[in-house]
Amino acid sequence: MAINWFKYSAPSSFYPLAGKMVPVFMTLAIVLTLGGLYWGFFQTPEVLSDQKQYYKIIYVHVSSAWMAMWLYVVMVAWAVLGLIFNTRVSYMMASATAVTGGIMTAISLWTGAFWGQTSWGTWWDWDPRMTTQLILLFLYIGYLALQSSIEDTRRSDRASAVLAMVGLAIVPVIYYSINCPNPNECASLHQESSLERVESNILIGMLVTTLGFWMYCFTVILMRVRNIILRRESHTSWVARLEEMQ
Amino acid sequence: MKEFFAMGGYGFYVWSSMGFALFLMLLEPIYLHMQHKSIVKHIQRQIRRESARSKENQS
Amino acid sequence: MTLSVKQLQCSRGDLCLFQDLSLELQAGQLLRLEGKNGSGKTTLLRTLCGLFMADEGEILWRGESIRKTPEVYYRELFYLGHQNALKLDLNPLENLQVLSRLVGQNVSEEVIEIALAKMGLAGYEDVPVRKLSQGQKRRVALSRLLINEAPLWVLDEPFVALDVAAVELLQSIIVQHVQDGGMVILTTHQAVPLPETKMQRLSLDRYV
Amino acid sequence: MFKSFLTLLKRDLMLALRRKSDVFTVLFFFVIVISIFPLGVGFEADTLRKIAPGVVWVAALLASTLALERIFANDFADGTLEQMLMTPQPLSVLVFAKVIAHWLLTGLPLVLIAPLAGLQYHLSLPTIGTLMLVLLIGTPVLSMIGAIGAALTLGLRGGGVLISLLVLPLYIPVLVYGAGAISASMQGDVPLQAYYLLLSAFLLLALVFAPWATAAALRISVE
Repeated sequence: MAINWFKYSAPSSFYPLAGKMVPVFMTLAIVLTLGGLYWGFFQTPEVLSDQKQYYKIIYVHVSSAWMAMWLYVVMVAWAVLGLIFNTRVSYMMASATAVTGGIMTAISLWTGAFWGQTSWGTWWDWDPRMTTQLILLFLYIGYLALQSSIEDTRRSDRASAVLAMVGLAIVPVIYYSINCPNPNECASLHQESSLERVESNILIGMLVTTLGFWMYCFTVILMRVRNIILRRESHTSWVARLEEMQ
Repeated sequence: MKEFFAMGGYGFYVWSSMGFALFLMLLEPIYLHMQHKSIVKHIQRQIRRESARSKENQS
Repeated sequence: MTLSVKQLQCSRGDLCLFQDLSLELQAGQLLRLEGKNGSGKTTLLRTLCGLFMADEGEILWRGESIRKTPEVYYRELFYLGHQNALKLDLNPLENLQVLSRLVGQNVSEEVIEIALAKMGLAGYEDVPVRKLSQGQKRRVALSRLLINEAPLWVLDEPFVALDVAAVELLQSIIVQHVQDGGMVILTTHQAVPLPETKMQRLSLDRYV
Repeated sequence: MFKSFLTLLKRDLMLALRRKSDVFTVLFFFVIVISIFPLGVGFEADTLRKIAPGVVWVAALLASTLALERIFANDFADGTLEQMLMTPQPLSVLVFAKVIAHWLLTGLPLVLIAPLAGLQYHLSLPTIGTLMLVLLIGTPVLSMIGAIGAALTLGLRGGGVLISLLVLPLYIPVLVYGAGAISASMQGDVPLQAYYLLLSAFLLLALVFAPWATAAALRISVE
């Protein structure tokens, strides 16, 4: 049973499919996110003494940070698919992903600042990972700015795809250059990531919340891509025949 | 309940950071839903305009 | 030496300009493209030059797709669009030298001067193009027709903004090129005095 | 292939010489930006020395983005760019020629004027040497990557600002190690080899990939 992916590459068949998937992902998003947060807030034993209550910020901070980075890769993947197969839906998915990616980066920076204020006492202290998030936000903004400044959808899709690819190629170099600005005594690149030293219950809370964020991103991206499809295909006959339009 | 919100004195930080994030994540689907509705209305009007114009051409 | 186009389909944004358009052009033939404004004539010409990417279809030159071996195709193609492709700060001589060398032809100054003279620009060889009139600029651009050795010419509205003398001159150049076994694809409202056997017409209104 | 590379390079340099003002605007912008900082930050030698690497590099970044729009804009406007897309030579070779010409006209002058900035900021002679060498390796990378932005934003209104928005984040590695090398050379005994190697690695990567990406972007924009 070879799944015919190309059947869904046409906007007319992708639109109803996305419509059916949105409620599914939305319920999953609500269940997982609230479940993760509930687990993190109530089920974790008071391992840390009372005054360390602020660690609960990391659930949202870490989940949104991971999503911010993952969505950039997903965006470039859709862009590359679009360039190779020249399917319009892939380009639409790329631009839909970009907006949510930008929002996730903004959330991660916002919660990161609060996290910084509570644990290090400063709202912003140029921590390598946070700085990379900031630059990732600039890349998202650059992508969206380029896309909105080109009227011709065909050119804006493909031009922003090229920009996204160039961005992805340079992001690791940026991360490396921020992580060890002085190559002579470059600190161990791999700072202890937030996973190792975290107590297992908190870890579970974090992973479940991240899964919830994944579902949330699918929901929002699919909703946005449906809007994009409608706007771009408003003159086509299959849109006129949609039952919503009667 | 009160100490739940106090969050060991860090209530302000925890809730404003989480609050804003979850609020934003709530806002986005609602905004998209409204956007969807307005696009549908726009297309319906467009269909009516075109069908009206095609009737004129025939008559 | 043939140019064949198979099931070509092009669209601008979401509007499909033409679909499954096929044509075959042999040596010594001229193809006139007709169609009302906005019917995609320029898009078709640019697609034939590889500047625009078609949604579907193939363009073969000497049996090879122009996507696979562009260097062979571009050595034998000459495209003249609405723009003159001239740098205003350079004089005609420098402009023509640069453009011919870019395509890999080594053209001596005398050949260029003869071509410019034939186009009625004798004496203007070292005047910066910025100082020339619109008609003269167009003549400098058209003088490239006399210099280049490409067998296939793609001309987009070549007769626009030309005075009567220039129109006749251009007509004779095109006719001469076709009779020498060259191939020309052009869009124009002007008549081109060629026998029907050497002429093909294609109206884009039929391919929407 | 090499002949058309030289033809285009010679043509661009000839064009620039006929219109000298364009060359100097970028240079003066660089000098002005550098000279303004002391007025804002104060004139003590040690503060100036401390901020010199960052100021010089940020000024170089801004000057380069300022000049990027002109690489393809004129050719796009008068139709020569289309002719370049239809040559037997690979487009990336022609793009490479144009970027080198752009660098010679905007990047190299920055390197030559850098000692002036060094003196303004009380830098010692060896540090000025490092400054020039690092700028020499770094500015071509700025032109190479910037050309991608210029090709993507071809013919867009408000293209100039958009280019810097797209391209400045991509300059960060060059900025970090460029400025880092200069401040390291000020501490005297610190080995600078690692900085030069990294910057040269960026240069090689840019030389290989940037023209190809710019060519792809041009084909999309000229369509």
